[in-house]
Amino acid sequence: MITDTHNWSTLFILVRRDVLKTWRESADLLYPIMFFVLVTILFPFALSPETLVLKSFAGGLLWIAALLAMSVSLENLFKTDYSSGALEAIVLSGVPLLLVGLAKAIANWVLSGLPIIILAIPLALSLGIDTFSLSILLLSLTLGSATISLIGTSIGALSVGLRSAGMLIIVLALPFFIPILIFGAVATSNSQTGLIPEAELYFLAGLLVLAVTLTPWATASAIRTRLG
Amino acid sequence: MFKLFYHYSSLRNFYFFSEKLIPFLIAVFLALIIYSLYGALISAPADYQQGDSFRIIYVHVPSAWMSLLVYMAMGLSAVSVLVWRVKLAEITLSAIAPIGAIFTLAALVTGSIWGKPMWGTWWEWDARLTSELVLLFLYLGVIALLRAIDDRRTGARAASILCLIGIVNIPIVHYSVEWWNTLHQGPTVSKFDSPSIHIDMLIPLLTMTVAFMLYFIIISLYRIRSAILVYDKETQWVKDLITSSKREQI
Amino acid sequence: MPNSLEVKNLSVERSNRGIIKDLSLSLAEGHLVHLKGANGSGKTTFLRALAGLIDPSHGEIFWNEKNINESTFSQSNLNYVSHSLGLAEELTTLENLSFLRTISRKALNKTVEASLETMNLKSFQDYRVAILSAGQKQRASLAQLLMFNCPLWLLDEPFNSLDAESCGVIESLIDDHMSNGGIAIVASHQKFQSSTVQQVVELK
Amino acid sequence: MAAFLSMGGYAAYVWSSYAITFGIMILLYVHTKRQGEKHLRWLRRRIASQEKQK
Repeated sequence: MITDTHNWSTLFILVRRDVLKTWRESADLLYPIMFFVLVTILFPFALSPETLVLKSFAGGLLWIAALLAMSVSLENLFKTDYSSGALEAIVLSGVPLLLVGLAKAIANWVLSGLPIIILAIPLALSLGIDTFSLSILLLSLTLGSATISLIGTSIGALSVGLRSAGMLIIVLALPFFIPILIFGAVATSNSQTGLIPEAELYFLAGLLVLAVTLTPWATASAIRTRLG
Repeated sequence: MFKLFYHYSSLRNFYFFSEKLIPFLIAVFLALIIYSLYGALISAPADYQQGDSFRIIYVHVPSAWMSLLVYMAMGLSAVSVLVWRVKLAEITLSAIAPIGAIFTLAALVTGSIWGKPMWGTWWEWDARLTSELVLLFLYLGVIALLRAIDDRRTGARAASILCLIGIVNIPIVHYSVEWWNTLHQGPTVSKFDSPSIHIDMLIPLLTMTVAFMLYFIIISLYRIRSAILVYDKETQWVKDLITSSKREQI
Repeated sequence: MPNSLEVKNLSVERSNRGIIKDLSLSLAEGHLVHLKGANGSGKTTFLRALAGLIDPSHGEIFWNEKNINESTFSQSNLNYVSHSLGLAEELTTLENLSFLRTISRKALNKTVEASLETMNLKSFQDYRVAILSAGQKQRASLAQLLMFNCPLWLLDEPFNSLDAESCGVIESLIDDHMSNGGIAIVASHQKFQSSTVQQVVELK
Repeated sequence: MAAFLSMGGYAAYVWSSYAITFGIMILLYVHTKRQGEKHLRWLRRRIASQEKQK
């Protein structure tokens, strides 16, 4: 069903629209980025400025900051579309909702996952991570952030339009992000000791494949449920 | 036509069917709970290592098993809500979620109390306890979502989706916590599987678990029955039932 | 096979309150329904149930003898213009409508430019929806009626915030739709002229 | 009897675990029953008021 060309072009159009929409309202773009940098900066104040200390925690710190920053961006994935009725118009246009779910996740990843990965480079270096484990961190962040976007979009669709949806999404989603955090942080800290953490990266890739196959269905039925 | 018939009759039938079932369940439950308590506290021999503190296993392990069992039951009703649109399943899901949360809480508290004599700390990042903690948050998530949505039917359907995502997530959390635990603390046998459990110790554990299951069924029947009355408040059979009997409780 | 819409003792509950109770209706080609009722009497809920957005708690809706709540049913037969207009505020009118037109699975009719022309919104084409007036937004959303070729029209308060001239445009649109065998259900407080006889349905 | 109560020196841990587990279960039972009665009263009042309107 997803394979025929009309669907691929629809997917591309849906993603382009979401990115364009958020790009116009650029304030939303800044929140995940600023949040990511700010949380990472907090750690040296809290722990200690010496790079030796920070180095040992660097992987975990960056992963926690990235995870929280992406959770923050989940709320307004559907919020404006839901209130303006655009989501309803998309549903009524007969486009398969699986595509809408997937497109929203991709758009969220592009708008919050990608900038966080790019920003992780200077931040990681400032925390004293060497180049080899930086590459592992970036690889694990790429895989992990995509999974976070996919699962986060489903949870975001479930709680769209509810009171304090922002907080609800974070409370609902964090338990699902724990495995991603575990494998991401462990991969980075292992790589700092010289090990090549294939196992953790394989797991992250496995989680991503699982998320890609299952979450669009969950997002689709969440949209149909919340509109009903 | 079948769907219509199936919907109308199932709630009414279930209500009167469960009415006959409850007294029987209560009787068996009371008998079992007394027998299990006797077994757990008196007849089971003390553990040669942990002494009498191991008797906490008789509340901790059944609660932990029940917390998983209830989540599986919620998963089952979630599937029947989303796939077969069964009204009874919508009511069941919202009714049993708090029961599961209660069992998870009991398992966590007893687990940490049991940890104190063994490891000297109230909380030990043991793989099983940590997975139980995450399970508690899955329950609280489902309950929070149910509370956040006013419309009961949309709420049940949204909670079903969240529950199914949770079902897929439980083995992943369990395995990743196990992986993370062995990584940081080395592969030790989990503190809770005492290697060879003596037959006299095992019997009360099983009967206690069955007693907990009966407890779960009885409480969920009560909750489902009252939800059915509220759900079908417009229908004639509910009106007759309410006005006819002077019954004080369900 | 002429299109037909059949509603069999539909009742819908929203946030645990019975909104629509045991409503039955059957419409064939050329039927125009004027849905009346006080606020909160369930006009919008009824239209959303017909559009397949809401699951009825009792009763069923059939379009050409097929139950619309079966999952295989796609809503490509209907044009539903709700009072939440479905236009993203950040995008321009043209971007919104051409987006909806390209992804839609419905039979296409006029182009976006032509539809906007009829709604005399041509000059506001590249304005962001956020800065349009309520009447202009309403007309932009109603342009969807021209862009797609759907037998069933479900219009929720199409006339509010429209000036007299625009009301005339919409009324003539409805007349054309009815003349070539469409079905329409219009929920509105105001009376509106139409060539075909209006079947009035009052919701309590 | 005293030996039984002392639970081989772990009295505090064993009895508190049992008390908490069964305590929570009893609390849930009481809450559920009270909730049932509340619903029943609400339904009775509702039907009574509907009767009056007719």
